[in-house]
Amino acid sequence: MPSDRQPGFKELTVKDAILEALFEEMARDDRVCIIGEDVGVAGGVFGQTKGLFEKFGVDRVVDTPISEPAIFGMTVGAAMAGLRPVVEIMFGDFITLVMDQLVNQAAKIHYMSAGGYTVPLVLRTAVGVGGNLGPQHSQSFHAWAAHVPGLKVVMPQSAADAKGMMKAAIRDNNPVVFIEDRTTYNVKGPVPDGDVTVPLGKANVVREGRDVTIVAVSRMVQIALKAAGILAADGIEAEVVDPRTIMPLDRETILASVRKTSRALVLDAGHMDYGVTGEIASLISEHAFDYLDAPVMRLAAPQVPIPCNAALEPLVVPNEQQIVGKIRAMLNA
Amino acid sequence: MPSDRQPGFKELTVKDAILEALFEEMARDDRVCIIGEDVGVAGGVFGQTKGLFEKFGVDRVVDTPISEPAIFGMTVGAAMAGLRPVVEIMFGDFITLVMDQLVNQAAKIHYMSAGGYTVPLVLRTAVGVGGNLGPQHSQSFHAWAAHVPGLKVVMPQSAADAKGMMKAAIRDNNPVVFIEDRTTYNVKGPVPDGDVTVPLGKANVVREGRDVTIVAVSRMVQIALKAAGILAADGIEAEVVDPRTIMPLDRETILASVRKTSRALVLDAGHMDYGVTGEIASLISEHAFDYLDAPVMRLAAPQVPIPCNAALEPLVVPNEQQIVGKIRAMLNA
Amino acid sequence: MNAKPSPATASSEKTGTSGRTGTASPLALYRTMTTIRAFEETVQRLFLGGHIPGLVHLYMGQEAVATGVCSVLEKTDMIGSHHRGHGHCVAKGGDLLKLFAELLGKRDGYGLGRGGSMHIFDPENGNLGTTGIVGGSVPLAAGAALTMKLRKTGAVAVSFFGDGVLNQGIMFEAMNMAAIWNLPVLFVCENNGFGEYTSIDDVTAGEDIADRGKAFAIPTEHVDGMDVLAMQAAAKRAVERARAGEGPSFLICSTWRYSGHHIADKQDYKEDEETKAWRERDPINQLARSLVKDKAATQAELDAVAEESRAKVAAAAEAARKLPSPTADDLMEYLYAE
Amino acid sequence: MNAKPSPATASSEKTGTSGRTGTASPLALYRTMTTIRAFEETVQRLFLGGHIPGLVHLYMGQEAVATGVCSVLEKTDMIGSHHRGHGHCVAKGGDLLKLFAELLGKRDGYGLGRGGSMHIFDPENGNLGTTGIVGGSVPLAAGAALTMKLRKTGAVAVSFFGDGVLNQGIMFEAMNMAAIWNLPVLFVCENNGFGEYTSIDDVTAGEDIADRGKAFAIPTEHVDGMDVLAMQAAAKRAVERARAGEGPSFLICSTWRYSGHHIADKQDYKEDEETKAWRERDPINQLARSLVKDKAATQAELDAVAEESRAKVAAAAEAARKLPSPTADDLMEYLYAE
Ligand SMILES: Cc1ncc(C[n+]2csc(CCOP(=O)(O)OP(=O)(O)O)c2C)c(N)n1
Ligand SMILES: Cc1ncc(C[n+]2csc(CCOP(=O)(O)OP(=O)(O)O)c2C)c(N)n1
Ligand SMILES: [Mg+2]
Ligand SMILES: [Mg+2]
Repeated sequence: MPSDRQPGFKELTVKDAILEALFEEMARDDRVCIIGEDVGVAGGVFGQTKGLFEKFGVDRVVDTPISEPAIFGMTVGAAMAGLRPVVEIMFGDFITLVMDQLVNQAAKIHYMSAGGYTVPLVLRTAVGVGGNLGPQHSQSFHAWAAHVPGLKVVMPQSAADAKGMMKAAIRDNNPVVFIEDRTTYNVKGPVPDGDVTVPLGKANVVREGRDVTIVAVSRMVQIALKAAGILAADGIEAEVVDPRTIMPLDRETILASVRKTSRALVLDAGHMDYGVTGEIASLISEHAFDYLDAPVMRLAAPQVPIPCNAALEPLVVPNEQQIVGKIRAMLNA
Repeated sequence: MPSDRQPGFKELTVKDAILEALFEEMARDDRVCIIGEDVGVAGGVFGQTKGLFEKFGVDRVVDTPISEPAIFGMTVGAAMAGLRPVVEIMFGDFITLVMDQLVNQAAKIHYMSAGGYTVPLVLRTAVGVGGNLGPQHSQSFHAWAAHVPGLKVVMPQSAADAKGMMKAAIRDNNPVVFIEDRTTYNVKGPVPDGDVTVPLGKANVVREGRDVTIVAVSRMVQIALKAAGILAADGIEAEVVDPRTIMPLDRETILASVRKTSRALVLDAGHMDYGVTGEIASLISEHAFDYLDAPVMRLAAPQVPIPCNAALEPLVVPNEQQIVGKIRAMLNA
Repeated sequence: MNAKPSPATASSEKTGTSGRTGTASPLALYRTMTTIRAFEETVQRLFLGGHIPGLVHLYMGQEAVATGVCSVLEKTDMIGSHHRGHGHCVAKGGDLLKLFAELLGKRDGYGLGRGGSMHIFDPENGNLGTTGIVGGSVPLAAGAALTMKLRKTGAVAVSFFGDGVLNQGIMFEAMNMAAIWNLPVLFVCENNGFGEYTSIDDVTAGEDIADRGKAFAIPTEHVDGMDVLAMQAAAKRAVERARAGEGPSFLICSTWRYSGHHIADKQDYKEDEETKAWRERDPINQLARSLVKDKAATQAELDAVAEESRAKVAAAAEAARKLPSPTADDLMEYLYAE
Repeated sequence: MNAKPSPATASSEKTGTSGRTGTASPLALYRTMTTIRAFEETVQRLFLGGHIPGLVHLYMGQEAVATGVCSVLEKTDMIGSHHRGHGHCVAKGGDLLKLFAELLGKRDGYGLGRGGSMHIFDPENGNLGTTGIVGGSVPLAAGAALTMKLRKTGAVAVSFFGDGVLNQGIMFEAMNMAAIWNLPVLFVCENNGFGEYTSIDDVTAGEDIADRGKAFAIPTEHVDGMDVLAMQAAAKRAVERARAGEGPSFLICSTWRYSGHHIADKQDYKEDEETKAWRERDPINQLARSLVKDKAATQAELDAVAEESRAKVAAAAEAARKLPSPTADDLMEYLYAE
């Protein structure tokens, strides 16, 4: 969100907002390069890098073989040597292939070298449940990345945040895992003109309310807002907090909200067990203990592979009815 | 723990207890094979497979190249075709190399094939902080594995559990991630004679107490018991619950304990953020909400790479003093 | 590398059936290929009609590869397929009704209708599955071969993969282990010249794909992937070697994906002329011409077989469409094995 | 594969210095090698005395590889090292005091004493680090070369790795990308015949390691890794090619780890005779003999150099031991970059 200045806005989809960030950052800093499978000539399998190759050429937009481990590993080395790569791993399911280089190298090289090297790279990847892409094209392991010291993990959901945080991620001197929920790609929103970054590590209260706090990650923000609309009709005012960055997590904004509302529901589109909701819920339960009027509740994808089936796929995405149900139960407790 | 029968016991180290399980299971079922780097002729880098090669030969104990992704992937295919492999990934840090095959194949093949295939394999790996092995030989990603639907994740800490659960893991028809804290390898304990399995998915109350529940994973159990000893001198009786299996988690045993004690501290040797403690703490906070006299607290490794330094390494392992401090704070709250 | 296959340089038209007998007769090969073709055409129609969810990649044009290789396999032999895998499923004996049911998301499909095109498993016929991970099934097939070797079952395993896999590390690792352990496995690369929208030549180093096999001293052959008889003969040699304990083989098959990367692909990056030239070498027509020329069959006989194939496929598709979808109760089924 | 290096078949003793001039003089090479040797002997003593924590793998016996290659590199060129990496650190210009400090866990070490033997980074000298992950630094070096190519810096990168890496998939992937993009990178395999306790021949398929380079059409040479002049000459050719934009090279260097896998290794699996035979071909003695024979130096001059090396090393170790350890305040430092 724009702060002090009052620029104009334009409507962009999340996908185009990120693309605009890439155009701008590549123009600003010629060390910024795009690396990945079919990101160049083809413009990305979602059109997410369209036009970059034509504008910046083969030395800035690099089409790779299908070699995820080394693609990513090489961007780590490239970053150590002075490049600022944005490396794309096409689907979040495939970051399983790069965890060694992500965890054992990228995340710790700054630490192990006592600041001698920095690893300024952005690993972008598309996640999300939708379109029946099935068990190997729908997973999101953002909880894994957030568990690893030394990484930053960014999960924007609005067009403005997507653009501003991609710009901030590219300028950040740390490895940033930038997780795009592809079900938000065509969601439109106002994006401020000009060179506006959104700082990493700052949550955003996207809706104010007094009765309950919904902490919602990425796409879940949009579903939380729908639920809040339903609840408002009953006079229940939900506050919706979007952490935007899950590592580092802006605990203070979350806790401040819960201390005000005394109730919290945590939402994530990843799997429930040992995922993001447990961390945030336990933080709230510990640090807002004396304020809580009801147990902190959670909704996330159930512990099951994502089926490739139109009848079953919706069952693994928390929906507004479930949210409303949980919150009603909380308020009646 | 032995149940109905009353066999004799013998003292074994955790390492030897697991080795005994391997000897027994390989003798019982000739589909059980050991696969990994230096597990054969060399007997394992920790001596953890010593003698198996000599006893069972080259068709049952397979030394591999250094090729973790395909080693593990091949054991998945081997298991689908009828083998029951125990595959070793030498250090837990290296399971980062096999996450694709673990998550995208092993964990979901039974589900995706609607029961057509089973993947009966045990992935064993050594984790743990100690001996200054440094940032790339001390990590444990058990939280990652537990986040993935379709896997079981076992973390024994006593010799009897280590043996009994390795036997159970080998007989299980699912992919089981068997995580051995190498700092427990030389810890001795009584192991029942004979063919005694310890069921997966059952927690164990290793110490009874009325004042506070300590849920401690793997090695942390041993540190929790020390802390409990210190507290007992002050008349504080801690109950120590060892989940033993973190997926599936025996929630009932944990919750029953907390409903009795009204206080809980959750301990894990993995990193704190988005790790195991968040999941267990949030479960307790939600499902024992009305029983809690204090916020559920957590102790785990801080969010930092494990340093290779004798002065610093101990700082990343929760110790009995920290446990005692947290519990005193809880009781005074 | 200069490895994008060219229709002009392939050797096939001269190929006759003589001197090369596989397990299945040429007419059986014709039947299988026309079944796969009819299957894929039907899938395409159903997909464009909105009946098939998810990502679908068609095997049209590559029929000779799966057909030729599977024609020399036993039921107990195992195959690993990939994302463009319907052809393998059919050729390895898959049930057409269950295949359509799976693609259509019906409960009677191979995976309760929860897997779809990229996750079809057929244990009864030794199919280790199609997969959504490029390169993902290579170690599965090699691992199955490890079981076959250690347990002395006498079976062999086949790993089918696209040219895109030639740069995935796990392929090299699996080839190395197959070679040192002398595993009964065939690595079958279906080189259709592209991985998604990228030409093999832009991303694949080396003078010859065969050098990747040579690095591990694996017997390696280039095979005309549009010539089912050549495929069958090459596979037969490799399978015999494997069964005789002589270890892995690597077959590099030049072929073409008629319908582009995925079913909705507009294929801007492929020259039409090129595809036209490949269609001249269509594996089904080619086999037909060769059989008629050799007087092994009349055109009328062949037409009858093709018609039977189409009819069988149509009936299966029709029946599958009427089957019920899974319900919420099916969501959690088979998460864990007993 | 039959690739365990043999001291008998290596070609070195005939090698003179004539016709092969590198950047560094033979005497400078002698100085570097004796420094590494003294360094490693000192590390061994300190480790056995309980002063060095963690896992330590010594470079003794392999000095010619790091020394020969680094002798033709500029300060701005970059190298990726591995778990047996002290030799590379020294040869690339690392500060002895900081190196000892790091190994001893002192705050003045390259990584605040928090990295230890397997995690030493020296950005000033272009050292991308030793690493605890077998194969882990291969893509780092190749990636640095990608930066050099894209940014036209004129620098080159070197990836040092052991024979154990020859079966890690990521090596193949990185070689492929280096080849298709013509990156200025040298892949330098230090073949000491073993990965931990396993012989290369038991786990590495193929007739010749060079075929792994050939698969990607990367110019590949076998080099006598006990002959520093041969190493220097081969590296010089490769670096010149890289700087001229002619892409990657692959050097396969036969060598021997005198002290086994790690510092406490009893080496039951290595025949004593074999190690003895290798010691006859010790790279330091060999260079000395060759220089004396060619009258390029007298034995007395060489002894003086070796003595200087030992003295420098001893002084650095001594000084490092007196340095302070990090404190709790240092634990969280440099977790994130600003
Ligand atoms: C590990 C992984 N990386 C990337 C993808 C995305 N992807 C799907 S198909 C494909 C191209 C595969 O090419 P090839 O192996 O030649 O098979 P073809 O489609 O030509 O039959 C890619 C890159 C994937 N599914 N898995
Ligand atoms: C990914 C990974 N797998 C396994 C290991 C354990 N390990 C450490 S050194 C080593 C052997 C390496 O052999 P080689 O590359 O030949 O180097 P050398 O020790 O002979 O110098 C192994 C397997 C590791 N550190 N990293
Ligand atoms: Mg292809
Ligand atoms: Mg070696």
